[in-house]
Amino acid sequence: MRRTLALLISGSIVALGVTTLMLTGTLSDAIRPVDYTLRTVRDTGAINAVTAILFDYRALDTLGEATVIFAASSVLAFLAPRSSASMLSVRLSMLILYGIAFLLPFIMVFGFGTIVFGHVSPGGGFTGGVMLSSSVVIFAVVYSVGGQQSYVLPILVKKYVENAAMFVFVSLGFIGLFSGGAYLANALTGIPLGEPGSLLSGGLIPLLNIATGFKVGMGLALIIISLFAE
Amino acid sequence: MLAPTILTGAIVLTGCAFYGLITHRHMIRLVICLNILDSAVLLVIVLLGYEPDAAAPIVRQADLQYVLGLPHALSLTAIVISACTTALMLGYAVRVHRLRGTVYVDRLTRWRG
Amino acid sequence: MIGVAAFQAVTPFGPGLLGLGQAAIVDDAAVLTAAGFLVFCVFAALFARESGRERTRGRRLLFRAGVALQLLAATTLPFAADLLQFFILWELVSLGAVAILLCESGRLRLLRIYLPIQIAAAVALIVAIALHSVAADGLLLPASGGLAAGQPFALFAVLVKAAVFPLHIWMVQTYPRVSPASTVILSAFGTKSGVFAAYRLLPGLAGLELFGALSALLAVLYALRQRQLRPFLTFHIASQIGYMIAGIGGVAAASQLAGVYHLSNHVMYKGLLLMTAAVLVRRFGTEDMYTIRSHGASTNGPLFAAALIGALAISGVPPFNGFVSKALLKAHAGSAASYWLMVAASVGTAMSFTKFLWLAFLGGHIHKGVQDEAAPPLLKRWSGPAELTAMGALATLCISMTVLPVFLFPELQLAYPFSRASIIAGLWPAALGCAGYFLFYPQLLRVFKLLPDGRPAGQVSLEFARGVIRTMRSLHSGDLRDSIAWMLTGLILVWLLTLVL
Amino acid sequence: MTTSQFPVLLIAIPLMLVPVAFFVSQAKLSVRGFAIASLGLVAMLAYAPLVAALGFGLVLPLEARMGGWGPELGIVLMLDPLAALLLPITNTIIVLGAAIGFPAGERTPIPYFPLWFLLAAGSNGLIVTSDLFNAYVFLEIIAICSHALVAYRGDGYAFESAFKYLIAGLIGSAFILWGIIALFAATGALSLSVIVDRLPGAPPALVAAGFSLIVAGICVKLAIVPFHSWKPDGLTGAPPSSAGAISGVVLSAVLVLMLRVLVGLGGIGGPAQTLSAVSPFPVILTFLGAVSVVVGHSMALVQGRLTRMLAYSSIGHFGAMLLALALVTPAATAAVVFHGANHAVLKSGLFFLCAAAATERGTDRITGLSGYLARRPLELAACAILMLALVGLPPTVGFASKWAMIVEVVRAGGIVRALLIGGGSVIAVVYYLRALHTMIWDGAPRQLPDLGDPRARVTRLALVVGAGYTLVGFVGAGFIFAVASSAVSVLLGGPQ
Repeated sequence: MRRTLALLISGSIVALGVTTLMLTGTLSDAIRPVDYTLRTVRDTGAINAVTAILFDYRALDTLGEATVIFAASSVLAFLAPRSSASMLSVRLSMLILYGIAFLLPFIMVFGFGTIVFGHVSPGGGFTGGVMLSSSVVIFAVVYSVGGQQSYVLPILVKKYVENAAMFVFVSLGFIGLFSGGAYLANALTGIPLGEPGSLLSGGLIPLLNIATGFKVGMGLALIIISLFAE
Repeated sequence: MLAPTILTGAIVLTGCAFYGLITHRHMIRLVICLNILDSAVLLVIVLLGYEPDAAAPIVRQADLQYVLGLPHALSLTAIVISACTTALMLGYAVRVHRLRGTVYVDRLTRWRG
Repeated sequence: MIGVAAFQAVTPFGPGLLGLGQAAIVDDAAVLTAAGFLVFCVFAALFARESGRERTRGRRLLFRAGVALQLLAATTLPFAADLLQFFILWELVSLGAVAILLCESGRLRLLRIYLPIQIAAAVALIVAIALHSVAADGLLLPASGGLAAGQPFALFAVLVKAAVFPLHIWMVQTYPRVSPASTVILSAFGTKSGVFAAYRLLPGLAGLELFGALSALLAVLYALRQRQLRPFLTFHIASQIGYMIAGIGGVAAASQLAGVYHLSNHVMYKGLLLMTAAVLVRRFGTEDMYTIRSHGASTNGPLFAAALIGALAISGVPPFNGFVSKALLKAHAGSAASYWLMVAASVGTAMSFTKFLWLAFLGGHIHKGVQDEAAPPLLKRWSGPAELTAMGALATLCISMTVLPVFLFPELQLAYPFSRASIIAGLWPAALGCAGYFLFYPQLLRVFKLLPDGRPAGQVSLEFARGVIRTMRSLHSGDLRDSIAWMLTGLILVWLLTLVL
Repeated sequence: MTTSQFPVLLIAIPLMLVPVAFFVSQAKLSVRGFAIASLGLVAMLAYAPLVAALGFGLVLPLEARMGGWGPELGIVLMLDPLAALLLPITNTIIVLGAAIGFPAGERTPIPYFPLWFLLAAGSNGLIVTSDLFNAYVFLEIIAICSHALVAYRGDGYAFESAFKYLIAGLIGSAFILWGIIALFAATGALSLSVIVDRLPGAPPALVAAGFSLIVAGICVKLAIVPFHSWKPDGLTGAPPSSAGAISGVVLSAVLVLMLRVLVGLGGIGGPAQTLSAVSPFPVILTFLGAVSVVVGHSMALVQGRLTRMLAYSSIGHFGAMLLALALVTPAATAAVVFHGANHAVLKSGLFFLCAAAATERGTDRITGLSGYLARRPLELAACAILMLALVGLPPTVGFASKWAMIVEVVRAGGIVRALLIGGGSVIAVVYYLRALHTMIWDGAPRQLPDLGDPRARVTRLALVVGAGYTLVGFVGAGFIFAVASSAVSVLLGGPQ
């Protein structure tokens, strides 16, 4: 009964969607969105168009999604009991333990690099942040949540970093408001955009990248560690 | 044509997610279905910016054909939001399981009418 | 057509009643109705004379006055051409009914139901008449086509007065609660005046046909559930009125005339059935079919014959008058839906009269789930000679009135109602109903429990609202998946409407 | 810094306050005092545009271009009269809700005040944004905060409510996201002002799909029948103060989004009439609204718990608003805005009262609250005034807005709609009177209120504010209606 009903309902939604698709034809008839790619360099100094959109044109969205991560991490940290559960019941072999210990710094460095070079190469605050958090998570998986919390980054430190990053992000927006006439403004503030393609380019974008990277990294780490602890 | 096929696939994926949302009673499965739903939207968003034989939008040469950047930025935002809400749902599900002793939504029904 | 002038003479006051001085409408329908009322009233009075002996002297006078008033008003009403005259005659019919009700023991309770309803109908009718007089600039009823304006009000008045199914509750509340002889009298005039008013004021109104057919079926379902004799027959009045309204709502003039013909037939066979019921009630002291059953009434041959003829006539079995008029109604049905609704109602009618005969006369078995009751002591008397005469005359009419279509529908030339196809079409629903009673009645009883009761309208609507809210509550199951399903259904709805509109 | 950048302060300041509150808590200072003071500051900021526009001649649609980019490239925030009317209301509700719901005595839940900050940021953002994707992001922020506020009491039922609420809310968000993407695919733009220009040349089927998905998603968020059944369940396990804030703030913010999408984009009416010559949305909204009025009010009639009764009654009220909205006349739309603003105040006020009562009695069952109001004249008066206003009886602002709605509906020819709205009010009289009767006369009055609890004082303040608005608003109804009318006329002019 329920299955038949479900089949009917989802089937009609699929039918409606496909009908819309067929009525629309190929999307080439539709109006194409603005092509940011060619004006990115001129407007922002960053050569990675995706990063430029995320941290300049639509930076408010990014602020919003960073807020979502923040909210989720603080709610989950509240939900999780403060227990130090081990992720795996069997101890891993020494080879893995040492191997991971060897790899972890590289993962972190790679993460930092992705954040810092986000405006000139593929990557950005989010990607790099996820890498950072993954290093924390790998540590927790291999060496138990408790060990991770006591040795690498205690929860409080993570929260400090996350809050500080959020503060920095919002404050960077205010720079634009006070000196450029618009919140989250970049080129308008008078900050030199630098030579496109070099590390010191893109005005405020690298700074926002770094703030976001820390925030995402710590936020996701908090979320995942909290879920482990559950 | 690539695009209509994948778009149809995304719509069918949505249908699958809806089917699962109505039939499954395990909370984790509901969460997975919502994830599938989000993935279908993400597929469409990414597809909107896709062009055959275009480069990734990192502008090193002015005369090259690049993929549109905006859908990528949107999908990145949507992915993050989807991940966060998934984590939240899982957290609530675990708490409900711990406090109410069941993982089935139809056993939860305390309030009728 | 037939002897219009003769009937003009017979009609007590003649067409120019009350000095309003408008030319009367004298057509087949009016003559048929007036003649039916007149003939029926003669025999009904004969029946009531013997049956109503227990009344005191003063009451008897009031009763006779009421019967006379109803007869005079009802026989004149069909000829009225002036709307004001029409309205006054309509009111006089009600007034006669009030006089009859005043002779009964529970008169206050009866009038509390009867009067407000009649007053509401009268107010609606006068509003309709006022609207028509403004639109048509005069009080004269057009010879054909009905009112020019104010149809909604007239419709309400007619549906209430004629006791069409959802508005029939007042009838069920009053008719079975008076003495048996009064039921026979009351059943003829009041509601039938309403039906005739529908013929005059709203012939061929859009949607009326389907509505009438539907109400015929629904009322039969209610009737099928009854075990008390007179409530059972009263619900059947509502059902038969549904047929008449369906005919009058038809576009063709022949269909409307067939509705009136069914009216006249109905007066005969329903009078006959109510008379047998009156005798049974008096003899056994109870209305309950299941109690009467334990005695078996078939020992009285004439009574059984009368009941059988009435039952066959109302079930539309050839060659009785009910068959002919029902065949005509079905032949002129405007849509397949109303045709099949009428057929279904015929099946239900046949089924319920099978039950009536089987239980009350043949002492048949009782289905499971029905309680048998201890029988009260019997009274000695069956029917007296005057009563038997009246019943015999009506039974004769039930057969002889089958020739009337020859005069009413000359173009049919007797072909239609008596063709083989139409006889089969009349027989199979009856046979189906008869068989259905023996096969499915217990299952049907369970279905009937779902129907709302025939209680006063306020209570019924309260029950309805409660049922709606109960349904809504059960839909809010608290299951998350159900709410998701509802959301998706809503999405489909919105999307579909956006695409379609 | 220019005046036009003002709207962003309403988003950025609450966001900025979140880390500041964290640092304050780490410095062992009183988070509670800090948080309430700063939320109050935000609320005062929210009053500023309305006051400035009325008293100091501020020209209202304030257009804040984020990063200096126009609607084609970036995100533009619009503070139009609609936002100026609703912002003070939502922000006041947030301050009062945060103060009332603060769990005294228990261990302070860590994210409690940050959630209110984020709720303020999210709802302000949703009210002022004119970019669809940005609206989606803010919608998600609101969703996460409100679910967490539903859950924060921390028992199994609270989490059950939160889980149901979250799943339903996310399905709504998914609908909205699909719709936004469909509109984006059709027009290549995300900003409402650009979309409205490009709609005529867009593929109609895709536009229709986008609109219907967005409308369906908004209906999920507004709990319109048949999208509604999560709402009573989602609010039952919640602390009533959170439920009040959610009813007041979230519903108002989503109503603004609905008006922006439907009226602003020409989905119903509007000079642009961009969708088509005959838009299908009046029919759809009429249908949904009629069903909502009937189901909402009649289900409220049979509820045994006060929160569920209020939740169902909200469904009925929004149904009435949809009925009026579907008439497409500017005056009716203005009446809807007026009623939406009133509904937020009145419903939150009753929820706050319910919160106080439920805290004292430990239950929100109406029978369990018998005699609660007997020796509390202030609460009694406020409760009676608020209920009168929700029913729509004079001398209250609820009467003014409902009357405006009915008059405009009748003027536009919708007699049946007016009867439905009026019939809903008649049912509402029955259930509110029953609840009021039980809370005044049934049962013996128990102990008197404990004035030592700061939350009780805040609740009284909230009730005084709500009842005061209800009475003063009745006198100034014409004034509020004028603001709503100008809001609608700006909206109909299309986003600039």
